[in-house]
Amino acid sequence: MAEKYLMKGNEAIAEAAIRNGCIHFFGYPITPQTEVSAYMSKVLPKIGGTFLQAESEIAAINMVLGAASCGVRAMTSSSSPGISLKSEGVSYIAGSDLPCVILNVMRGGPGLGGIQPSQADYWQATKALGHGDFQLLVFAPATVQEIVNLIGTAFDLAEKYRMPALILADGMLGQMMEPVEFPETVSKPAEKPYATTGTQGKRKPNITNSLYLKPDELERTVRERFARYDVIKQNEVRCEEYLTDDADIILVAYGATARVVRSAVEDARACGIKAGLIRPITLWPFPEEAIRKAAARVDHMITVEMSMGQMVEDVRLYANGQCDVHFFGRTGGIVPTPAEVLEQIKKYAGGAE
Amino acid sequence: MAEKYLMKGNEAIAEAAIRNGCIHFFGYPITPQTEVSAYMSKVLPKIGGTFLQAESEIAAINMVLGAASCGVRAMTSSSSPGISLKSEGVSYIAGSDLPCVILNVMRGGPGLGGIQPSQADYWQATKALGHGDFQLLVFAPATVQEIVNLIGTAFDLAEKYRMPALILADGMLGQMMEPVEFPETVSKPAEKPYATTGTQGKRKPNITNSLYLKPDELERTVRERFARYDVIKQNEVRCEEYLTDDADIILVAYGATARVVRSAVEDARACGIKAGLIRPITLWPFPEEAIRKAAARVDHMITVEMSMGQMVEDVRLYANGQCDVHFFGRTGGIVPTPAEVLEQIKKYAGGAE
Amino acid sequence: MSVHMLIAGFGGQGVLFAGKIIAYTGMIEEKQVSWLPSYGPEMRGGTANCSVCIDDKPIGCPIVLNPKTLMVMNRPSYDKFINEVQPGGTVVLDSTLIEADSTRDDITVCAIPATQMANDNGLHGLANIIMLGQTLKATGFCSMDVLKEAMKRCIPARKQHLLEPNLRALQMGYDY
Amino acid sequence: MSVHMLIAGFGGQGVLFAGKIIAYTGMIEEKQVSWLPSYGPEMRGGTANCSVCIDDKPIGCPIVLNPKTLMVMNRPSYDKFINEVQPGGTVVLDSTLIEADSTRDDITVCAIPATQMANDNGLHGLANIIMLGQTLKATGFCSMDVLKEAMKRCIPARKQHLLEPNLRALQMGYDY
Amino acid sequence: MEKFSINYERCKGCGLCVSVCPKKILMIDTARLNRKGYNPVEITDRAACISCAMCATMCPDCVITIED
Amino acid sequence: MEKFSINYERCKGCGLCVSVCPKKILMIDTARLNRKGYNPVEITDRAACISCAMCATMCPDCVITIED
Amino acid sequence: MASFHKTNGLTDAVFHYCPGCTHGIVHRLVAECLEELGILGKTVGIAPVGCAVMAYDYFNCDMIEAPHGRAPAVATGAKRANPDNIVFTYQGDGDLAAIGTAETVHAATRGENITIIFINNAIYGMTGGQMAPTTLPGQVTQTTPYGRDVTRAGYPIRMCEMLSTLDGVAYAERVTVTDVPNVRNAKKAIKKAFTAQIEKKGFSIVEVLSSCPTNWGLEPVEALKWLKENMIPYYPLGCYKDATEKGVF
Amino acid sequence: MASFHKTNGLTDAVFHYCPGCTHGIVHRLVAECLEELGILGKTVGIAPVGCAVMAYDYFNCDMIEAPHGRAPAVATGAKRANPDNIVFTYQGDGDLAAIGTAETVHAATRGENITIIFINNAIYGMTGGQMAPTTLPGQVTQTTPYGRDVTRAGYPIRMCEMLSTLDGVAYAERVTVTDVPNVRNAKKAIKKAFTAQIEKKGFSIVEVLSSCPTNWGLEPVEALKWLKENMIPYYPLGCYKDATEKGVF
Ligand SMILES: Cc1ncc(C[n+]2csc(CCOP(=O)(O)OP(=O)(O)O)c2C)c(N)n1
Ligand SMILES: Cc1ncc(C[n+]2csc(CCOP(=O)(O)OP(=O)(O)O)c2C)c(N)n1
Ligand code: SF4
Ligand code: SF4
Ligand code: SF4
Ligand code: SF4
Repeated sequence: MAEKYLMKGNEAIAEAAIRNGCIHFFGYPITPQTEVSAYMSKVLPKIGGTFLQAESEIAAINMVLGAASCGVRAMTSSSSPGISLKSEGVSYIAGSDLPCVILNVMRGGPGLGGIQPSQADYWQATKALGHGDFQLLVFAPATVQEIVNLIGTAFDLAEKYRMPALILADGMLGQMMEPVEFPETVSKPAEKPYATTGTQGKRKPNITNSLYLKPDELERTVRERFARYDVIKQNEVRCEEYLTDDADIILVAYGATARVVRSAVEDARACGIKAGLIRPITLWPFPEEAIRKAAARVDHMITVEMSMGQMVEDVRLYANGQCDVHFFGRTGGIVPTPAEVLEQIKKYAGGAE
Repeated sequence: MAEKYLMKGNEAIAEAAIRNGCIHFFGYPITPQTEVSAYMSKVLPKIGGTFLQAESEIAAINMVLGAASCGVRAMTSSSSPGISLKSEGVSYIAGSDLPCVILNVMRGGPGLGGIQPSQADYWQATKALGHGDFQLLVFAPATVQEIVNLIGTAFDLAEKYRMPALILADGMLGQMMEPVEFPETVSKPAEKPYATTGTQGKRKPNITNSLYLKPDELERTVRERFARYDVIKQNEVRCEEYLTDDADIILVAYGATARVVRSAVEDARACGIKAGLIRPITLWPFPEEAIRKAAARVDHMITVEMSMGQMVEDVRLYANGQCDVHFFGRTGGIVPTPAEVLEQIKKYAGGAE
Repeated sequence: MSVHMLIAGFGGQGVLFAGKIIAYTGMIEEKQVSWLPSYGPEMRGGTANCSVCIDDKPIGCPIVLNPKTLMVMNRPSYDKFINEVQPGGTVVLDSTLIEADSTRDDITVCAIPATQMANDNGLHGLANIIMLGQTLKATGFCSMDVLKEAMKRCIPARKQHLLEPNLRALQMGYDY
Repeated sequence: MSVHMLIAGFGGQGVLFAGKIIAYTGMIEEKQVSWLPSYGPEMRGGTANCSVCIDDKPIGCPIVLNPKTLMVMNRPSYDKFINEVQPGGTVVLDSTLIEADSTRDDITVCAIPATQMANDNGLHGLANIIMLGQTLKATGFCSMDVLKEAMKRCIPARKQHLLEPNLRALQMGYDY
Repeated sequence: MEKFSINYERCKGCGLCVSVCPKKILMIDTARLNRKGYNPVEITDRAACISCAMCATMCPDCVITIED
Repeated sequence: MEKFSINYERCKGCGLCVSVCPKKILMIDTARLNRKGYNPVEITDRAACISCAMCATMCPDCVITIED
Repeated sequence: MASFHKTNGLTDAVFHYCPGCTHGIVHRLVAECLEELGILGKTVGIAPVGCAVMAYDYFNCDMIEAPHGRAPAVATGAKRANPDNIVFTYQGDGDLAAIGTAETVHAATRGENITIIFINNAIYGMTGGQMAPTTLPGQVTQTTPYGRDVTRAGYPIRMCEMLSTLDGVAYAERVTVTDVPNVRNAKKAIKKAFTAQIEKKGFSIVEVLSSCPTNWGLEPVEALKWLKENMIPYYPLGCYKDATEKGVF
Repeated sequence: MASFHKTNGLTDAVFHYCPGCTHGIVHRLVAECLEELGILGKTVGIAPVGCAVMAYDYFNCDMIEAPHGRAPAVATGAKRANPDNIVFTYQGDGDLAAIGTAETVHAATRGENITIIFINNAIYGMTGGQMAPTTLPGQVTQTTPYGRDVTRAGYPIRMCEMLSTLDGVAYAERVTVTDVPNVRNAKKAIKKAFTAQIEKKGFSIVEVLSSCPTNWGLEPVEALKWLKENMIPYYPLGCYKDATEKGVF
């Protein structure tokens, strides 16, 4: 068995990315994810990679664009305000059909907000990290080990479908230490015939571009991209269900919040309430089917988030009126407690005990 | 009656803003909204206002932040890629509870995209123009006259609720000329006791800020803001219904697209199909109630957008499974034609004629 | 009478301005009006066009895809739009620049050597206005008085000396 | 045995490091482990704390709000957390810096003058480790051997000369 | 092959070549219109061309080719 | 009022004042800990203070007040 | 013989800065200047994102907290809204010379009539000690763990030198606060900068070489010594531009 | 006597530029240099947002279209990914000196081993003639309809002068293309810049004073005259920095 390390989420991300062939990292400091850069800056210069502290988040995402266009695995990392600054760049990378991985270790907002954990960038991540029609692959790990396991997948899928992948974590996951193992088998950068690495006089120039002045051409590229998105929706949904089989009430939560909810579900079971948990691991593609099925079976679902209610709209969308979908959230950096969640469960479970 | 002018949408916006007391404008050129700046640069220096071409969209939105904090009506304008760059600043303005007006004359995306009309920034505008929990007032005019009429309202509500307002237009509205009248009664900037205009030694310092390092304080400010949002949802929804009373099939569309759909609805009526149109004028707050009621009455609704389908999710959310909600869209700068929309109506209206 | 017109040519030939004058006639007659330019990234050269609609009821889509009237001043635009004209519609073309070779027999084609006429008569750059005169004659979309009034309003105060040659060009196109 | 501990003090007193050693004991015993620091904007000064959980089943929420064990090294933290300790829980405090005045009688309080002891014994900056020894004694959350092993793993190779004083401090805290 | 040749369809009639020709043998041909709607350049006296390539050096559109 | 006074609770014990005092009459009082956990500064010989305000000029935390 | 009281330009709030951090000294100098020039009541200050983010709690005048690097743009908006207000920004090197480079350069070239107090401590303080644009060659930081390698991480920027090439700049001076004479000199420069603004001369900037004992890993007194020995040779003190005498605006 | 053929460094696509726009001349010069230096096959060019946005259709090498102003950052990513590639950006004044100021300054100060071709035409061409950071005082543009008023809109930036203060810059020269001798000189400078990159000397930039006849409202030949008479006095031609002889990197 592989060795176990006690590592911060932020450090584990960095190590896992490097092991999966990402040796080009462009970052800009921001709490609570500075350890990612710190780790990269220690390792990459020693193995012939690039650690570059950019002048800004905007420069960093555009360096990623340049590096990704040239065929290497490239990554950047930030936290909420810094991610907002990357919007234009992310839209360009998506519009240029380039793969890369972006990490958002979310903190409280809006504005400068605070530096404690948050999940209030769900909408931004899943619907509009930039202008125009496009999507990102969005992964929401809940443990340090899961972060490690997902990084390779994120790069692989980003390359397979030629689109950016976003790891949506939060300050708690980034800062906490848990034991992790690094899988022996790692993923390898794919061949990229489209990469701008110089023609060597042997082929026509490769062009990375997102400009299409003729509307029908632009529409065609967008539709081609959405055709790929449809394949992804079919094949790449990841979601964990916990005790949902016999559940009377189902909770939906992702990331760090899902840990709290899991505890609350166990507490509820201990009180005799048959609660269950759906934990989306991919936020896009969203586990529509899991929600649809659950909504058909129970009367109440509760979405718990560290926000004022964002994913809950997607849950309602796919529940489609089949059951009541409630929301419980804390925001501004406050992590909900298992006790608070249990209270909500009790409220809707109809006085079991 | 007031005089009529034949004006481009972009010019009418500028003139209307000035008439409504906005004499501080900070912009950066981008097609298809350059005429806003051009107009402002002609008029404002003559009336003691500020026209400033900033070094970037980011600088422009932050100049707006500074000016708004100092109590004046301030505005900026851009188009899709430039709006993405404003994300962080918009989130700060929202988090600082400042009023301002932002104009997005949408063009095709993602990335550099194209310069023809689009509505693919709906999600960005209504859910995530920046990180964190916050909303913007979002207005979607459909005619040049409506732009003019809404500007004063946008400033008034922005000041009343202390939040940014976004005018979501598109290249077609910005570039087309229509006759407009400017209402005699204009709105006036509100008193702003919170403005940072110097203490004059007479009061405690005013502070404009969005940083709250204590999570409970940050949560409190966010909840206070959302309490205001609830009031807005009650009182400020604007929406036009056209021939919905007896309709068998209801279309939902906003902005320039609503014009096309209106023509299609008339064509459908001419073919004996009882079609109707719901046209949200505020996209946030969204006309939930209108959708809910309509969904309860008809079997089919069709949302038409210049995108791959964004508002349709809100329509489905509030239809809540009560009827089928279909989508028809063109993207990349293509404006749907009345004929295309009519075809869709016929498809779902069940062979009337 | 309702107008549903497409005006097309090279950038620089004044097609947008001609369209604007037509739109103004609708204003004067207190009708619903829309004018929409095509706008491209090329600053000069390339083709330009605009859609003009005038109607009694609110104008839905302001893009004219199938014009009732096409006023066209270059070959690429002629090729692009000739088959989009509504059956029964009218095409007014500048025969100095376009050799009309369409085989459509369901439309009326008025050819006028506008550029030539402009050059010959010291009306440099006013081929668009000559075309406009001809278009008025061919379709009668408004009265000559209204069109003249519209033209006056479209020429800014400091350029009023240009009114006379414009009016002359208009008449010349009408009389051709 | 499961651990559910909060370790708090001033920044600079080494509370995060002490927590990390405890977390390592769980690793060694192949249990589920989590370590979560509170992180603030102040670089130095201010209070710091960390939550450590060790359990047989996966750890849900890693934030310890109501610790079974509180190890506390300054007055503000004592004031903040003393009433959060679970009934039946244990508080280990540095009596050099904290005058314990809680009236709670449902918890066990172990006072140890750790800072004083460190200063007196040439173990500058190792009050945290002395505290750790006392905490082990008071709660027996693992064996002394495992704790020593954990400590070894936490001290980086190039700082192995620090191991000896650390082990000494640990024993001293345990023996107090 | 001609020592001096003009690709008329690429020419935009800007006149930069005309302005630098030391022999003054280039002119804009206002009688002609290429497919893009421009009046292209024309050489008035081929024999007088000294192949200095000044015109080609100034031409922004790679219209002129000179064979030596 | 004292001509030299220290606001002990504001002091962070950084020692900048100590380093600039020309009379060498300031020291960090390691025996004392203020509420923030710092060892504050102390004056060892009040009488020797010449009110030069060098200490106050260097203090980043407005700890020292000098009355003239 | 001198008396010394905390200026009314500061509130009573205790600074959150680390022990011996020179941010505190510079805050006081700015506040004293505002008070002494009698402009406190009409001043609007702009706080950066950086260790000085909470400057809004310390200065006894109206304050705006700006996004990271954008303080000069926020200041521009504030000044244009009310040109009679005195507007200043207080920014660190990451804020001003990295993410905010464009905003700084353009406020300067516009000759925006504002004052910038620029704290150059050769490191990112608040985020825990990463490389700044002004970090010295060879200097160890969290993101240059082997010392800043100029072939990978580039050379430090000298802002005063760079900005002095711009016509809009009325006054640019570099000072430090390593000892009492330098503190007094720094105050003079800050006062001159505000005076330039009062007299509508245009853009003024005072760069203050400062210490970050915490992230440099040095005791406060040692830190000032390090600053003197290492930073000053790279960033020479002095006035880089002074167009305040000329009536250029 | 000379022969003249279109270089293989350009594709056969017809430029979309306006008649007489000097973008075309500079494109050709860059392409000729790439071909003559034998580096076409290993070059990656970065197109800006501006009139030259479609440069990716014209240069006969791999190309990346960058967001407005971010070409130097994109180039940095490309160069770091494959340091053996030759990487250049081609940018207008709005792109490079307004929105992209930070990216330009930081690529320069990092001594990023790339080449920037900077087209200074004193205006925003593509968007229809708005003021650029380099617009001359008094110059009329769409957004300075009464002429650039330096008290409101600030002073033009001289980029070569500003960037020359940075240690990372190996080579900075300003040239123009108003006539045949200047075109030849411009080519020399461009070749020198690429040679500096080949020899890993660091950051090189060639600023080319160019014309925008369309938005200046002048005929192409007149435009070049205006450039000579108005721009050159404000932006003196010449080499501002040349560290290519020294083995600095
Ligand atoms: C957009 C954005 N990026 C990054 C950060 C994180 N951040 C906070 S302060 C800071 C840098 C502070 O360094 P400096 O400006 O040198 O000031 P100092 O702390 O040294 O006084 C950074 C990068 C942020 N808050 N927002
Ligand atoms: C983020 C963003 N902002 C603005 C624009 C609009 N825009 C396109 S080109 C351009 C400026 C072009 O000027 P310049 O760089 O001087 O190049 P030129 O066109 O003169 O060659 C602008 C502002 C854009 N595409 N993206
Ligand atoms: S310079 Fe070139 S494009 Fe211009 S007229 Fe001469 S040949 Fe034609
Ligand atoms: S300088 Fe100030 S804070 Fe530092 S020790 Fe002296 S009095 Fe205390
Ligand atoms: S981290 Fe550095 S700059 Fe920040 S307060 Fe501490 S010493 Fe000062
Ligand atoms: S607009 Fe100006 S810069 Fe752009 S192609 Fe035309 S002449 Fe050249």
